[in-house]
Amino acid sequence: MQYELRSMFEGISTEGDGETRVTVKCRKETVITMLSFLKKTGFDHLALISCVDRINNNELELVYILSSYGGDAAMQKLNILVKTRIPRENPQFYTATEIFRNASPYERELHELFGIFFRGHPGLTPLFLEREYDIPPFRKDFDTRKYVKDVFDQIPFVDDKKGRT
Amino acid sequence: MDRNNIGKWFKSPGNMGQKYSLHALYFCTGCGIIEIPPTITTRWDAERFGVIPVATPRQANLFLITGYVSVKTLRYIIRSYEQMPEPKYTVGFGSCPINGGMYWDSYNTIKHLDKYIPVDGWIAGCMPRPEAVFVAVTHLWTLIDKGMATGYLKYREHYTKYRRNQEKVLGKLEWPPLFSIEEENEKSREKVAV
Amino acid sequence: MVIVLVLQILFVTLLSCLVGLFLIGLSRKMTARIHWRYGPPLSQPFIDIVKWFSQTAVSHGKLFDAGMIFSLTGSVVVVLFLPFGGICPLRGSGGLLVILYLMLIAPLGIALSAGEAANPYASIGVSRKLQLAFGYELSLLMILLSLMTYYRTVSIVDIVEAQIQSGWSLVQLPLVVSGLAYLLIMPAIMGIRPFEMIQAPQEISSGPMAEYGGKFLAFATLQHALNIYIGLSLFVNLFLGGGSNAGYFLIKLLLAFMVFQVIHAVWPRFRIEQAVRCLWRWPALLAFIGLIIVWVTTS
Amino acid sequence: MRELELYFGPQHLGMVGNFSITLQVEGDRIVKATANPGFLHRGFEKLMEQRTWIQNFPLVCRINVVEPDHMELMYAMAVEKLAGIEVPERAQFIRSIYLELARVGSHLFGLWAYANMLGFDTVANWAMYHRDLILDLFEELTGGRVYHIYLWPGGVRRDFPEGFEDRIRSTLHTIGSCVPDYDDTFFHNRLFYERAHEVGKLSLEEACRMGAVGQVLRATGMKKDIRKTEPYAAYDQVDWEIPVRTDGDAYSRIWVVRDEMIESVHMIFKLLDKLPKGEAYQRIPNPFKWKIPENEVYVRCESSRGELGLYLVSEGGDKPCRAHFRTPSYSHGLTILEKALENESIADVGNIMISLYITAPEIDR
Repeated sequence: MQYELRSMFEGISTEGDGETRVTVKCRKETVITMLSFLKKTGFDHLALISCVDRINNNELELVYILSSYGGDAAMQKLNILVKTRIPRENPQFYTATEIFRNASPYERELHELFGIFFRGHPGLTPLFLEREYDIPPFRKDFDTRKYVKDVFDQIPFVDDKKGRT
Repeated sequence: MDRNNIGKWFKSPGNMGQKYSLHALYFCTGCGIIEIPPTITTRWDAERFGVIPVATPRQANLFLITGYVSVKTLRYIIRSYEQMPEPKYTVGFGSCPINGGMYWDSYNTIKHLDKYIPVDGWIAGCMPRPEAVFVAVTHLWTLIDKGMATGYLKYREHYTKYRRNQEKVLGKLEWPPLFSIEEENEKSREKVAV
Repeated sequence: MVIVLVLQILFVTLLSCLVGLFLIGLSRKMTARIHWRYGPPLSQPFIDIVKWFSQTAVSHGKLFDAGMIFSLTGSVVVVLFLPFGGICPLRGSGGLLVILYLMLIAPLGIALSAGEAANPYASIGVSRKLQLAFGYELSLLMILLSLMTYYRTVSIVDIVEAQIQSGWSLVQLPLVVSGLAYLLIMPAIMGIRPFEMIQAPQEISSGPMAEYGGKFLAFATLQHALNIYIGLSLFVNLFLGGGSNAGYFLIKLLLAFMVFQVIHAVWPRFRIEQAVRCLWRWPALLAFIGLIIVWVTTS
Repeated sequence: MRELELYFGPQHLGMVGNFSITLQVEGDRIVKATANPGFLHRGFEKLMEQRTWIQNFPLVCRINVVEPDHMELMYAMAVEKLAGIEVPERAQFIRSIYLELARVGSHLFGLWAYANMLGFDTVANWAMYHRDLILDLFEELTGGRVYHIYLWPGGVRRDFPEGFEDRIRSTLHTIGSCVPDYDDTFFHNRLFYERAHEVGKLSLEEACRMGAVGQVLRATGMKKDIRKTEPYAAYDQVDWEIPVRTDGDAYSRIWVVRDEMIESVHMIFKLLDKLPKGEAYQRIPNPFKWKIPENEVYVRCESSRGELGLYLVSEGGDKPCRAHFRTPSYSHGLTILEKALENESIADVGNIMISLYITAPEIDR
């Protein structure tokens, strides 16, 4: 499996125990073709789209986790983690909604919590949040404790007779 | 029913009616709702005390805030609370509405519920057991008897302050104020204070 | 004479309200027992009524108030036409046809009132209520026609008296089929399961009641109580021989109610189109057969 | 006919959990449904980055209130994999028994919600009572009714108390003796069939395309269960079957749930018979100074709703760098629900929603 992928795509590196998890690191251009290729090979279940904020490298790491519905026992055991890195400033990426239908809410979530803009997504409307934040809240440089102090703790109690602040 | 209560029934039927028929608004605001089904079904059976869940805020007079309140939920809590007919009672269920509980540093949950709507009683714990609901109900009875469950009156009195707190978190509210807002008075009072 | 009439009217109105509320309380207690629960005290509906009257209420316009009063009045007037044991305030006039006509007023009043509230759930509930009425009205009409043909009278008091002499209608051979049909549409008239889709709190937030609070809810509950009383009382008067006195009548009412309560406790609710289909199939067929049997035997 | 916009929830008696659906309605038919989550968003995964590895245990179980135990398992498994901790065999068995009890409890809760939705109040009350009996077992074992925090990296927090196995058996016998009653009043009821048959139908192909897992997938005819494909705990030590039905509608989903409950109970009996002796936990390093080497891991298990996963990244510190839960309700609630509600009647909104087994806190996290 790993050899096959490495021979088909350029500039990727794979690692993993080969039995249960395989990690594929690739450039951002190849991700969408990689996903559609993997879907054709039988990895047709998109389990998760996640994102890790690598603040030290000033990069965001996108992780697509795929597994298989059909296939034999060995294939069902296998999870493929497709990873790519995009810059942290003004992050943009391509949508996977046309390959996997359930990618849509994941991309909306990442748009909201990490500020990644997915090009070609049918509706990147807010999913969870009601208030607007300067920095998307799941990034590492967003300090929730400071935010709580600045916003929620500043609201006064209605009756001050009890002497609470 | 207690026979000693007959006198009270003649003296203040309204109060006694409020006491023995607390209709709780069914609103799953947080994870505390998991203990409400056991409370109203076979094992604990809250209907013995006249506590039943009802479908719309118009029919309810008890608002159980079950668990943490996120900012998005707060908007609906305020709307539901303002739709309930008076007199109405609010009970915070669980630690989270009291002071944020274990979400004290979360960016999306409000920490003190009583900054936004008046609360008549609290049930601490995560998760409080169903018995705690009954303890809260009996405490609420005592409060109603003594005329101390006056959260709704407080809401009327301090409506300007409550509304201002609500708008600080939610931005401009899209529904008209329930009571009149004393905008100028507040400003002039501030000036005097300065 | 007039004083007696006024007293009778007051007595029957009050007593039917009380009986209806008591039946609601009994229903809650019985359901609780079937659920393995202890249940509320029997006086719980009365406590609720007292509470609702002590609350503030939000009105949504003149029609909102008027519709409620209209509907309650309609129910009270129907009650006055029904014999309560030996007492029937408006015995001389009308009879079954008037009752059939007046029974439509209550749903119409609720429809007017709930329509004014402009709550979408209320309007869905009202449309369900009218559809359900459309479902059972035809069977009810045929059943009443067969009774009227059999006893050759339109007066409900005469029917009760005839039954006192010759035995219950339900056990008289030509009327058995009609009686069965009435038993089948009975839950729909009373609005209990499996025909509870008018309120259906889990689906449409208690439907027409969605915007009622405070005294409006009290009136709506009274109307519901009267509705239960009307459905049961019609059944007892027409098929179970009414009652020579009030006590006997109440016992029959109670027993009939308990039977339906058991059904109410263990059945779910239909979808509205399933309910109408169900009502138009078996009860309507039975009522039609009953009508033919009565027509053949009497002519 | 006029189109109407209808808000179903969050304040609604038919809504289990704080969730909202905006419906475009034409008469009684739903033209378009839009799920509107986020009422329960607390930013768990952000909060987890600010707490140490052990401090996160009280947090993870609160992600899904109906079934906190599988969340604990996920986190414990991920930490074990990252830190390379072995779990003793007895602990594996205890975990399996505990998780299956949790599954039965969660399914009984689902049965309560579904029966309550259709108006089967009696069945709903029974189901809630029987769930309470299971919660009593948990309370004896862990001290908490709802949140247990029982699983631990390296095993479980403490061994079974004396005689606990017999009490599990007798409780399960009590519940099992009521299965005929449930069948008579609910599962074989003609009205249940009428209400649930052909409602919210999904074909196998559609289900796969939209990422269905758990009993939503199994009701469409696919035999897939993580407990079989990638066994964890002690699931590979006993024989059991995956219940499957083929219609893909609400009726078959609820039947799959029923069969799964019975299968779980049988599995608990088998596990109890095979329960080995030995240690129930492995000592872990001092939790205050515990640092886990830089690595990342994706673990998954079968919760009572379907495939549950956790993607956990460590950067070598005493706190996780990033955690992301893959929850089954996510695609059920946001993708499949919108599709399944199209062209259905308003009366069936709650019916479909609960038959898809959606819990709102899992979506929002």
